Amino acid sequence: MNVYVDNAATTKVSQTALAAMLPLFTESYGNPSSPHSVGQQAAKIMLESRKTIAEYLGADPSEIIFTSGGSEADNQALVTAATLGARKGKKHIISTKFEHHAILHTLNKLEKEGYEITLLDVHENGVVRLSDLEAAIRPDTALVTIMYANNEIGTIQPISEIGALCHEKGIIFHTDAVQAAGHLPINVKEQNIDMLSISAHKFHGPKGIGAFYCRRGLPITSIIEGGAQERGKRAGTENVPAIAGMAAALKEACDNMSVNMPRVQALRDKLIDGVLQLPEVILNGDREKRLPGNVNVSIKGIEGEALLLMLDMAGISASSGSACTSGSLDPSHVLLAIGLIHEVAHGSLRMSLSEYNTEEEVDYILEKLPGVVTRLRSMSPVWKRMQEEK
Amino acid sequence: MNVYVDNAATTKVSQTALAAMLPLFTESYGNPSSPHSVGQQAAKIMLESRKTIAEYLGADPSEIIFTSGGSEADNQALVTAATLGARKGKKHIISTKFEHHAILHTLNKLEKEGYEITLLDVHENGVVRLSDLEAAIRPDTALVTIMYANNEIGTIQPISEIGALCHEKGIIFHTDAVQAAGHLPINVKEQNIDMLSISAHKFHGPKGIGAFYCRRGLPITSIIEGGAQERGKRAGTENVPAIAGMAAALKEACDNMSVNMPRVQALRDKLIDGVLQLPEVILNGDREKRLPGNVNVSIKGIEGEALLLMLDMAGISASSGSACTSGSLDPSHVLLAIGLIHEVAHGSLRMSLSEYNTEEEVDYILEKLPGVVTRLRSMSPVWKRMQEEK
Amino acid sequence: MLYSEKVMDHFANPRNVGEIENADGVGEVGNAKCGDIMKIYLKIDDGVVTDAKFNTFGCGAAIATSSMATEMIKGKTIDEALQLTNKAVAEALDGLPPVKMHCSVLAEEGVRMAMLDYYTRRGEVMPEEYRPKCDGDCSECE
Amino acid sequence: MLYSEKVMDHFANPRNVGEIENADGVGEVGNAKCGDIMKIYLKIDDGVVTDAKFNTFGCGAAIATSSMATEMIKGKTIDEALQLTNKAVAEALDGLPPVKMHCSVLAEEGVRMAMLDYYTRRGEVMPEEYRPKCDGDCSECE
Ligand SMILES: Cc1ncc(COP(=O)(O)O)c(C=O)c1O
Ligand SMILES: Cc1ncc(COP(=O)(O)O)c(C=O)c1O
Repeated sequence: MNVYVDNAATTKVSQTALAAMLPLFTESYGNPSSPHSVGQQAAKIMLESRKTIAEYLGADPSEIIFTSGGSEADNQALVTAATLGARKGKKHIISTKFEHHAILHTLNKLEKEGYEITLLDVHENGVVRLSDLEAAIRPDTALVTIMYANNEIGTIQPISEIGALCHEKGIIFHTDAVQAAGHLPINVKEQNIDMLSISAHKFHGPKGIGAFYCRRGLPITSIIEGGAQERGKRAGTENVPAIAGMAAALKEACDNMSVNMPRVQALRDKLIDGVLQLPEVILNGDREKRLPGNVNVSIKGIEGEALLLMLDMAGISASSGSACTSGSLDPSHVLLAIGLIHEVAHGSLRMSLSEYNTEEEVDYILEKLPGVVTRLRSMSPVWKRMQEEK
Repeated sequence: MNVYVDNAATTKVSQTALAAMLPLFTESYGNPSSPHSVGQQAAKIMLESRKTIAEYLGADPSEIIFTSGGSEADNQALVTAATLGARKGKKHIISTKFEHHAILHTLNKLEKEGYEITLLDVHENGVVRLSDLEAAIRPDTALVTIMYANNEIGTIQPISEIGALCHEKGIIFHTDAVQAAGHLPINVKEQNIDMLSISAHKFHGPKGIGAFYCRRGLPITSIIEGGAQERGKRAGTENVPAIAGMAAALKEACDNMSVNMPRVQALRDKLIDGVLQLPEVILNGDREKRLPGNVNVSIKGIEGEALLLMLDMAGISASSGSACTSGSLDPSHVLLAIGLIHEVAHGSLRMSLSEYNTEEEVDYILEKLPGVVTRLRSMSPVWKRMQEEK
Repeated sequence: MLYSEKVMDHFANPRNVGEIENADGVGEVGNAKCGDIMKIYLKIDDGVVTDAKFNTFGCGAAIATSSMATEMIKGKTIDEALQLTNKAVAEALDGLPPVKMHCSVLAEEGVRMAMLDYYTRRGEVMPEEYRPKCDGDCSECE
Repeated sequence: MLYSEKVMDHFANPRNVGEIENADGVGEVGNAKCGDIMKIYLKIDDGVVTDAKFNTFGCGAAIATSSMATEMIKGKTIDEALQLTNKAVAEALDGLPPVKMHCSVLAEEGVRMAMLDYYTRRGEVMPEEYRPKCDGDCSECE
């Protein structure tokens, strides 16, 4: 049996999204900037896609810029907000310790350029506290950027409340909604969001395409200069097939959310309950404020990459915050941010479900996992020491 | 009959490229950073694609960075070279007046940041003169960026010679090869190229993917921060399907170049000769040093957009450097750079052929074009005045 | 599509193309530098526009607005014809893309320029409010 | 694939997993902070490694190199075993990804650490050149 539970890393492209893309490779393949009909067919599809995406985010089509993915959208949002802030002499930015690297590394760059960065704690449960945010806000705060849902531990942040607080103080609020889009309801107007990033391949759309929502009235800084595409805010021939695929995927995900969400959540809960039956396993991240598909546990005494490889041999594709999966020295900054010690962080296992997973698959995981854990623990000096210390 | 002769704007995706992409949407859809087999399948395909692309450019796989297209590659190349220059106190950059906007607008940005820019003349024939370049080089010149072949008038620049001159003077040489790749032979080592940009959709690959070749030893500045993809030089989940499509398309184009080039060139020459039969039509750009598929003429007394629309009604998709196609006031900076006056530039027509075009199609164009020209001229006050003035 | 069906119809089958021999008023606006020149010919009998023709160098929208504007003023009194606005021309064409709205301005100005010629030839003074506001050289405006 | 078939074989079917009761030398390298701990057990009779076993907490490469290193020293003399290099372990596994080379270093050091214990227990001095260079705490190196 092959079970793919790494949907937070990337997803399979849906048949609907693929069907939207296919004719654009070899039929309506024109450049949307071309005035002839082959080009204008592409332009029309792009326009409709923009409308669809705007609609499902609660935005206006003119507020959507297509990017090459979530990372580019995050970069552009932060650079845009930083530029706007600097014009008013505001050079302080608030974020959290467990943002995606597309945010954290861009903040590093801005720090080198003279911005001051405050990273909020996310506490043991992986949820930002409004009181912490309130305390961190300064008169020169230009931007608050806090992710909608975390990619590793799946915790959902109080976005509307954060947005309301920012607006009260006249601060731009950006949220990295890469893990949320297509999985949780989004409405930028109702949720007081000024800027938002999404990436299609996280909701069964294609890779290499994302969107940057930027509220009207906030002048956008372009990070890729050139042609006049995207109203001069993002140069480069538009990736029309991918744009159409993203729109189709977002529509499909949102239209089916009311059905998928409870179903995926039930699978998730079954999986969490099952895994927590194993001794010395802890759940990472808040149990309730959690993406419908996210399971993240630390399995003490074993190392994540070895666990992944053994699961892979059993046909199960999962993920880990272990340093060993990335070849770096430190395990995931997210797991450290919620206070895990290194050895426990190394033993983390993320299984991210989507609507494509079945109960049968969850049962299969729960059947295979205990043996793998026992096997690795049986050769682990760390596990043996833990047992002896008892 | 439908005749697509706007291949310089974008091309139809080849069946080979599409076939390379398809399994990656729904089968090997993993994230290449994931250690499990679904991810590693994708990683393997990415590695092979990188090798293929490197091979066909005469580069090493480690010298290839995947980007979202030609514009991003151009931006990254210029920012990288500028950063390297600044470290040595060199802040002068030489380019030409008729580069693509991805180059010119990035140079504008660098100019605002304190770099000095010299734009070389391209003369009447649209070809840079080495003596002009030599005269422009200063002790503080950090970078020369000159396109391999122009996108509007198709003129080919003396790349190897430019590269040799730059290397003699210790200057980094970048070439925007977006229009050349897949159509002209490229070998970065033999041609003394330090940096090069390509974009897949110009050679029957997919949109939204390009490559930035950067010679080993030149530290790359990243313009999209985030994850450790592309050795930390370009963040974002890799667009594996598009990467595989680009590799397949480049391989196909290069493997068939010796057959396609003379064939396309013959079609081009027939089309040029045919169009020049019409009265008051001039060829823009050097007749010899010219992309195999590029035809660019100015048809006096008529305006380009109207011409395009009428051709479109006859099933012919072409392009124009007229301002009216872009909604701007000035016609193409390329046509102005080769010395055309505004009214003549407005009447330009670009027909860019690819190996997908046939002689039948060229005949069809030559059959339809004269009537369209006559029709538009018959209602043109400019044409009437020209006739009266004779 | 870039243009509405109406625009495409008036572009593909433009009405009133040509010149009027012994026109009572001729006006030219725009310039080739900007890419649009419109020349309007009027025949006026007893204060009524009995014929209108045009010659245009320009984009699809320029040709379509010339066609529509001449069509709209034919049979109208001078006063009615002078009240033709660029908005009305654009609306009659089911709208124009924003970047092409200047073509409808050109059409309005073209008609007025021809009317100015008509007034001038007769030694009359054209009402101030209807005088052409520009000669269609967009680079002066934008 | 991330790993060679050889690595995957030694990971999936590791040789010599376990402990040796009354081992003649035991060495532990690495630390859980870095994500790798290797514990090597040696049985040495008449200057020959008659048995070697390991326990490892770590990634696939850490387990595979433990397996391979213990396999390679079994039946060897002490001198031969001490000459085991991380390169030899990596080569025997048909190579390791660059980011995983430290695992082979860990294996080399693990064997030496166990040998050091053997020397120490016997009151002998281990040849300087074979002494473990580090305790496998990578954060001190990189
Ligand atoms: C010469 C040249 N450079 C750069 C580009 C930009 O490539 P892309 O649109 O793929 O970003 C193009 C095409 O648009 C081009 O023709
Ligand atoms: C929360 C979050 N932000 C940003 C990104 C970056 O998206 P992409 O890889 O599509 O650039 C990801 C995924 O990689 C993510 O999970």
